[in-house]
Amino acid sequence: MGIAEFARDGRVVVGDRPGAAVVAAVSGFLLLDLVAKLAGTTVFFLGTKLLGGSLTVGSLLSMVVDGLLVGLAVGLAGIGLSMTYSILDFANFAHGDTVTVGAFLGWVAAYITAGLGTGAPISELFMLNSGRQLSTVSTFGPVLLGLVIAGVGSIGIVLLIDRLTYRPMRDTDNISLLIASIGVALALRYLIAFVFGTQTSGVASGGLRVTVFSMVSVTDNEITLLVVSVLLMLGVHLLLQRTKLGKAMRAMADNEDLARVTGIPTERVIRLTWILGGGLAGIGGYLLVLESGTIAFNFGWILLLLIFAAVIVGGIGSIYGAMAGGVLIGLVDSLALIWLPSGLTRASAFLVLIVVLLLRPSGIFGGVSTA
Amino acid sequence: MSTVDTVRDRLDALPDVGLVLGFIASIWAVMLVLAIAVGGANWTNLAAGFVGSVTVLIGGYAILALALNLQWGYTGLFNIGIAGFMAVGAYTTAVLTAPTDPAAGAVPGFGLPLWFGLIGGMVMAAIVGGLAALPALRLKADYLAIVTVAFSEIIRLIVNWNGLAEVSLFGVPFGTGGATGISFKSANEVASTLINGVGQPLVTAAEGVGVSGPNLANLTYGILLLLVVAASYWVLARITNSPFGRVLKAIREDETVTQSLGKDTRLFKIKTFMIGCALMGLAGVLFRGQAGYVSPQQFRPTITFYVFAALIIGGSGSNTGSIIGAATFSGLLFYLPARLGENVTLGGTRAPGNIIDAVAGLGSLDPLPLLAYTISNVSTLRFVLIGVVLIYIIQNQPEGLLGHRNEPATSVRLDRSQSGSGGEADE
Amino acid sequence: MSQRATESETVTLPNPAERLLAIRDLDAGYGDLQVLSDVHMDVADGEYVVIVGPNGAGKSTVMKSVFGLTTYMGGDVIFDGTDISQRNPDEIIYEGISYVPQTGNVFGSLSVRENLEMGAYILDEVPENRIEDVYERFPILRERSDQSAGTLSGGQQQMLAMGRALMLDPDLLLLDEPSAGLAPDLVDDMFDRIDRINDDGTAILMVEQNAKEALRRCDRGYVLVQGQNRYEDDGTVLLNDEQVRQDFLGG
Amino acid sequence: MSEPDAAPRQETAVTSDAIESPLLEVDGLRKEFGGVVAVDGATFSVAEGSLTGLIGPNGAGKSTTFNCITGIHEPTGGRVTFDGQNITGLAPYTLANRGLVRTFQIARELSDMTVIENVMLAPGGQVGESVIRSVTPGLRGDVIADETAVRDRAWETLEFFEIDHLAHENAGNLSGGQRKLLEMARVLMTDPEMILLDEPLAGVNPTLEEKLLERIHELRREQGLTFLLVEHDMDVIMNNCEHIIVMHQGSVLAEGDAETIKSDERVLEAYLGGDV
Amino acid sequence: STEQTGGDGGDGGDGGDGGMTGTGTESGGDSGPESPDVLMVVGYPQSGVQLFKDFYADYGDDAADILVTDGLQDGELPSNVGNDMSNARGTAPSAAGPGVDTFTDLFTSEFDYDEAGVFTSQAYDATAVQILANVLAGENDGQAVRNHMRVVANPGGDTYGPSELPAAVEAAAAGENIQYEGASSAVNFDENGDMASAQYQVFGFQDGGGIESLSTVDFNAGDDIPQPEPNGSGSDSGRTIRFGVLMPETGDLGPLGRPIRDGAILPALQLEGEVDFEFDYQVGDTQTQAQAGIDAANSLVSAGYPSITGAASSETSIQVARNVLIDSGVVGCSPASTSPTITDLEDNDYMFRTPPSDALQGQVLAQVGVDELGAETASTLYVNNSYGQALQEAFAGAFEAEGGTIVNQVGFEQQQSSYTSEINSAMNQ
Ligand SMILES: Nc1ncnc2c1ncn2[C@@H]1O[C@H](COP(=O)(O)OP(=O)(O)OP(=O)(O)O)[C@@H](O)[C@H]1O
Ligand SMILES: Nc1ncnc2c1ncn2[C@@H]1O[C@H](COP(=O)(O)OP(=O)(O)OP(=O)(O)O)[C@@H](O)[C@H]1O
Ligand SMILES: CC(C)C[C@H](N)C(=O)O
Ligand SMILES: [Mg+2]
Ligand SMILES: [Mg+2]
Repeated sequence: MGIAEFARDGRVVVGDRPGAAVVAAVSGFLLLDLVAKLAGTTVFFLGTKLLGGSLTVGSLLSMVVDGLLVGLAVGLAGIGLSMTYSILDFANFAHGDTVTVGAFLGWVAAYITAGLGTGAPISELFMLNSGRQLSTVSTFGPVLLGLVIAGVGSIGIVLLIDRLTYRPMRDTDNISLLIASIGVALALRYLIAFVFGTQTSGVASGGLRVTVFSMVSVTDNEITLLVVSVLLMLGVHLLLQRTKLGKAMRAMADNEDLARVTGIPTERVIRLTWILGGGLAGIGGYLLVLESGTIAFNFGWILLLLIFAAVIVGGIGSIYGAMAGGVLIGLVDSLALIWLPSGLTRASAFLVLIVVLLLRPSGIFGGVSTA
Repeated sequence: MSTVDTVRDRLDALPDVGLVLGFIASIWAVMLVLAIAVGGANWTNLAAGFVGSVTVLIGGYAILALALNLQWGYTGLFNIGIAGFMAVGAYTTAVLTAPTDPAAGAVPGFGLPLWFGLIGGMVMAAIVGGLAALPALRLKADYLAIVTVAFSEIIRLIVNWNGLAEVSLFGVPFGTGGATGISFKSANEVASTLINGVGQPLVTAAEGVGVSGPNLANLTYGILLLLVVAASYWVLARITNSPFGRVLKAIREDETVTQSLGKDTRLFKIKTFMIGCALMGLAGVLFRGQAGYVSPQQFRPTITFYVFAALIIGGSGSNTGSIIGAATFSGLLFYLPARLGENVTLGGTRAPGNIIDAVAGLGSLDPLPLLAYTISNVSTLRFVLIGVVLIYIIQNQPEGLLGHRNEPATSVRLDRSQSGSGGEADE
Repeated sequence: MSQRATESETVTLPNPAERLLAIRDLDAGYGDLQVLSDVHMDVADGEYVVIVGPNGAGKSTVMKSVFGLTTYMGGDVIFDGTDISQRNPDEIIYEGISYVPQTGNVFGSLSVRENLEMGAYILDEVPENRIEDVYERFPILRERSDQSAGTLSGGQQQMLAMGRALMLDPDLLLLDEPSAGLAPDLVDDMFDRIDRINDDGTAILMVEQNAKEALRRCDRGYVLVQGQNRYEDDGTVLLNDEQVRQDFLGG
Repeated sequence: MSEPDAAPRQETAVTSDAIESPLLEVDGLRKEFGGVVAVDGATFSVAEGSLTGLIGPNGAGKSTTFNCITGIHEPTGGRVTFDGQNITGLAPYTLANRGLVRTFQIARELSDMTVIENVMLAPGGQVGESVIRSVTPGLRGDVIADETAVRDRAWETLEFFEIDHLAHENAGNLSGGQRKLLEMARVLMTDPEMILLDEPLAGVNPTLEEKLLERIHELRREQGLTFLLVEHDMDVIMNNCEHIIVMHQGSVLAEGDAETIKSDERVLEAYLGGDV
Repeated sequence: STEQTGGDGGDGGDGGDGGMTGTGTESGGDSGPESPDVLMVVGYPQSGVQLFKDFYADYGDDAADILVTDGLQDGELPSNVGNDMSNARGTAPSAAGPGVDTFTDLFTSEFDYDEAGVFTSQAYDATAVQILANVLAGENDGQAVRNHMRVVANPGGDTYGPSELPAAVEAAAAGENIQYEGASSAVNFDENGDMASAQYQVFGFQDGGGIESLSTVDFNAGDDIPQPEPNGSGSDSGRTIRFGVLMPETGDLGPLGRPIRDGAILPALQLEGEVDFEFDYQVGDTQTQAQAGIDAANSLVSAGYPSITGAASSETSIQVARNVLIDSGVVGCSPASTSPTITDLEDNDYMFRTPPSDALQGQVLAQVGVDELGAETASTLYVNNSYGQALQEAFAGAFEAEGGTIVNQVGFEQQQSSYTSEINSAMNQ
């Protein structure tokens, strides 16, 4: 029952005040260092460099923009993970590969529409030896269509997987579901590899570069990512706020039998969860590819850990949490470069995850309900 | 009745040791048949190669699955950072035993003897495991999972980092080798020494039937690894079939209750974590470091999930099942398809470079290109197979092949003792 | 004298169609485990029926079976003339049955108010007046309306569960040990309240370990033992039956 | 870290110096959850060898008090003394090893373990709980001897609670009442000095209920065990407890024997609702 | 302000004075971070796609010139990146053997390629030499093949090129000492198993895809070339000649590895039916990872192949040699591994290679940077393995020796999802 959790919670908070203090101290130091770096001063103490160095505002901004963009897409994909995590009560390890599937479906669609009638060979339409690079500005239609197909397609796939895999095991415990999802992840990932090969293909590149404040430059594709993900997040927020769906989802997450007894059509709620989660994952994947420009059979899998980090840092079950967590993790991943060698920036994102979990096991937004 | 049921019934009838040996022997038999089928005149050598490789795989995965079974199957500690703990063990051993004067371009180590390195690796893995566990243990199952996997990635990224590739401490140079990895005195050499010393007549005999030296060494190594498996099994069986094991099970069920009954559960969990991680560290070096070389790529998180697959197929909660699962996974699902794909040829049809070209053949009613493409991609498709098997097992037989045997955790029989009190019979 | 179930088989059971709820030859359990065998039970329109029996007899299982939460193994559950034995749990509430389970009867992470809103999930609008009614009945719930239900005390949770079930105006109310964990004044209060609900025309099927009180108040009672009907009769008759007292009511 | 002793002492309605040889003393205990004050300066003591009742309206803070005493929650303030030693905020396992155990209001069986495993888990200081002893060849003999004894005691206990026929059943398959029995059986196996029982009888069939109460009295007589019992069934409380503590809104409202309590105006008003 | 990418950026503002901000307060006149004139990138194609995409997305065409090496000589790179990469120059060992034309014809007619890619001719030579050594040795034994590698390749005996390969096989079968002169070079192994001479080409990326060779640079190490005598007896006809091929068919080097693999099996395809021998070869995929390479090599060794053409990436070749080949006495001949480390490998003479060492390529590259691009400052961005580390060091050394300044040296891991942070470090941003 809840008692134990609360007990632990209580102890954690008390016991870790010193931990929180350490974290605050470290962040304070880093901030000070950042300011020093921006000012271009170096502070020496007893002959060793204490803090400072040099860093331009421009490069700081461009790191921020990079982190923000990746973070938004990760957050978008994270919403789905967060929802299935809290409602179906299992950590879905196939989520990363759903992201991949959505991206592939979307991009194939975009390629086919862009390539139809241009006499491009079929293999090119399937991105197998692409020579084309799409961008929002130069090929608006195909990119938009791809976006839609990425969402719709991954919804279809996810529903199919639910039907075949998870639905027969509705009554089993969450760890079994998690394991099944590992199976799904393997199967999906290597089916994609079988069809599309294991190479990394370049499929998109910015058609237009805009320089903001004459310091940071962003491409049209990056702007698309920004706009679409913000719009979608707003949409999800409204959907859950304005309908009973949000509450029904939480009720289900809590106690499924009771939810059914109350008349909540649990199967339908589960389906809606998959639809929302799968669709956002697919679109998130599609947008990430639009931004990074390359696609590979395992990119979602590699991303999964970051998505988990985002969701957990934000607090499982909270949609704002997933968004905020995504942005936070994206920023950490990108800004860590100010202090760390590039080989270790990813490690710092994971470190943040661990620290957050230890200090606030329920995440930054944990416990704050969404709908 | 499902196929799994029938298989399970058969398995149930055997005593555990016979069961395990019989199972491994039948995998060997499969390899032998394959070798004869594709090897031609060369078949003895090929068979030795196949059997040797499969045995090493089985041994490696068995140790890992046993360790995971202690942590997860018994205690419910959902550790998906196996790769990281393997890396700690492997790298510690490597750094301790790598020669002080390495070949050009390689990293120096401390040049200590192998046994010392192995123990050091296990101890280090246990310590790091304990450290990872200490803060993480108060988290609920899947949070622990995420922390451990993040932890293992951090470990991998750190050993991969160039900054530690070669450092020097008090003037003694050593390092991880960064992305390049590190070469060290391999356990494999023990096998080689063995067969070149005592086993010399064996070598001669083997060469007589066409088995090459390397293959014989590999086979010997595999068998040595199985001995390590046997030892681990023995230790773990005694740990789990005891009041200690009972507390572990109780922790898995409900930690607060276990605490209220007077058990210092954190201590139990940390101990369990350390024992399991020590074994994972050992497997890290004996299995991934077989060739005397470890590099960061060997410790990607995927290996962790393979160990999970192995344990689930065998049945989590059962030590015997762990080994059977490891054998099934590594021998039948992982190794066999790859060898099959390599050795099946379609009379000269060259595999098309991509699926479109392969499918294009179907248009002209020629299935060969697609078939050739499929065969040439068997090593990709086997993972699809593994995924599907995993789903099938968890849906239909969540206890795996042997998990249903989940023996009571105790060192005695639990029936009412005859001489016991009361004499009240069952209703 | 109360009837033995075995004897009652010779007595013709009332025609199911005339009963609000009629359970006939019900076999049910969990997975492979059969718990109930050939259980029969009737609740007439507006009737107040109580099930008593030892721990593990299968009382809760009967309740769950009506709501389709067990593994169905045979027999019929007829409500208002239609067979609902194989129906999905989330459809049954539309028939006019509400249910308060014995355990896990609140949504722990939802607030008290949200729990009540969930009680009216199948309505299009949140019926504010009914929430008010519940708050009137259990003032502590109003006080705690934003607290998450999982942190309520045992008794408070019991009240909330009851309140949730009353959000709709059911024809039949299934109550599994509603007085367990309640303070004595509230126990009486709860029984009174159930009486009143019953007086308003809602039929009640209730499991109680507080058997004496329950049997005193109900119309009819069933004694269930090892998954089978053992006795059935008017509440007061059972209450006064020496054998029943001895075996099930603690003398 | 909060220092429990430093917390402000709450004025309580009743002082408890009446009890001569208290085994458990609770002094100014306080527990807040966010804004909710669940326990508000509760002060009482429990005499050694007694069966003391703890009653009070729903939400009075009884379970929370239990949780604070047994280390499940860290109290916000106040002091708990057991057997003359300050035990405030100690971990549950430490308390259990000192002889203070509890049952849970909502039974918490270890569902994937058999009933007998559940019961055998309980005894403290089992030899085989050490890894070294379990594994090392020469030392395992002790483990087995110890286990045999534990097993035999487990069977006796199961027989008493009439769940021996379920010994090899997974505990998760028990009915609500059976789980409560298991919970009691398990706690007795720890060889406690004092047991805190949180509504152990709710949902237990009346016939069995009487047997359980009998057993509780027997344990007091024969082994000198002390019990603190939360229960809403007033008959049980009034007929069995020689000392009764009434909690209300987090603090102690009244204390005394059955007669005193029954005639206490405030108690009648706050809890018993007039008729008893 | 906006601008269309891919535009020619004619302002040529690639000098060191284009710093946007950088009003540092430190003394010494060093005014804040400045981006280098040229960015030297050592990497492999798959990572390269991502890396250059990130580069052009953030910096456009004008921020710096690019120098690449053999690992990025992939004609598809610009189209995959989505930029014509006209600001890039590269160097790579070239095919300069007497038989290069024959090889190119054979290669393009047998396989579906438009041109012979980088290292394909070296692969052809590697296999050809192994086959000849095997035939001359008369048995499928690693040690015997090793002992005849130099006999068939180095001066001494009649000279044969790719077009006369069948004849060379017959001669070897008869036990003759022969000299094979290959497609990539004369193929003379020094005592380390390295090539005695080398030619590099300077290349650029062509507009509609493909590689454009701009010039070549020759080196002649002029080392002593050992000329051992045969002690094998040659082969009876009908023997099966066995060899393995170990190549990155997938992974980072996949796009280059597949043509190289094809080059490596070409001799067998060419000889089948022409000579009285059977050929049995098997391809193992290294996935451009050392460990996978070791696994695949083990598999080839246990299947009994006496010699292997491979691996491609230096990292894999080194680990495979150290951990598999040397212990099991199997010959490895890499057609592509260029790391200087391989020269000094304690390999018991089991490791050979047909391309030259990168000790030379670093110099060529530095020259291109200084002379052709007029760079004064450079940063390096290198794949973090034996190949990348060594080559960037060689370049940095040579560049500084020519009077240039190295700004930053940044390593990166293969196949990451983003290289923005590495690029920012290298560009000093
Ligand atoms: N989820 C379950 N899975 C398996 N068996 C169960 C389950 N729930 C109950 N049982 C078994 O079914 C039988 C009847 O249980 P049920 O809960 O119906 O009893 P009950 O009469 O309500 O008892 P109580 O008065 O103790 O609540 C018991 O023997 C119990 O072991
Ligand atoms: N974790 C918590 N968070 C917030 N409030 C809580 C928490 N736990 C308990 N409370 C509140 O503290 C008060 C005391 O609860 P407690 O469970 O101790 O009552 P109780 O006396 O045991 O009641 P009952 O007889 O109904 O079980 C209640 O009002 C409850 O809502
Ligand atoms: C295929 C080549 C690009 C390999 C590269 N020359 C290396 O040594 O790693
Ligand atoms: Mg019940
Ligand atoms: Mg309580």
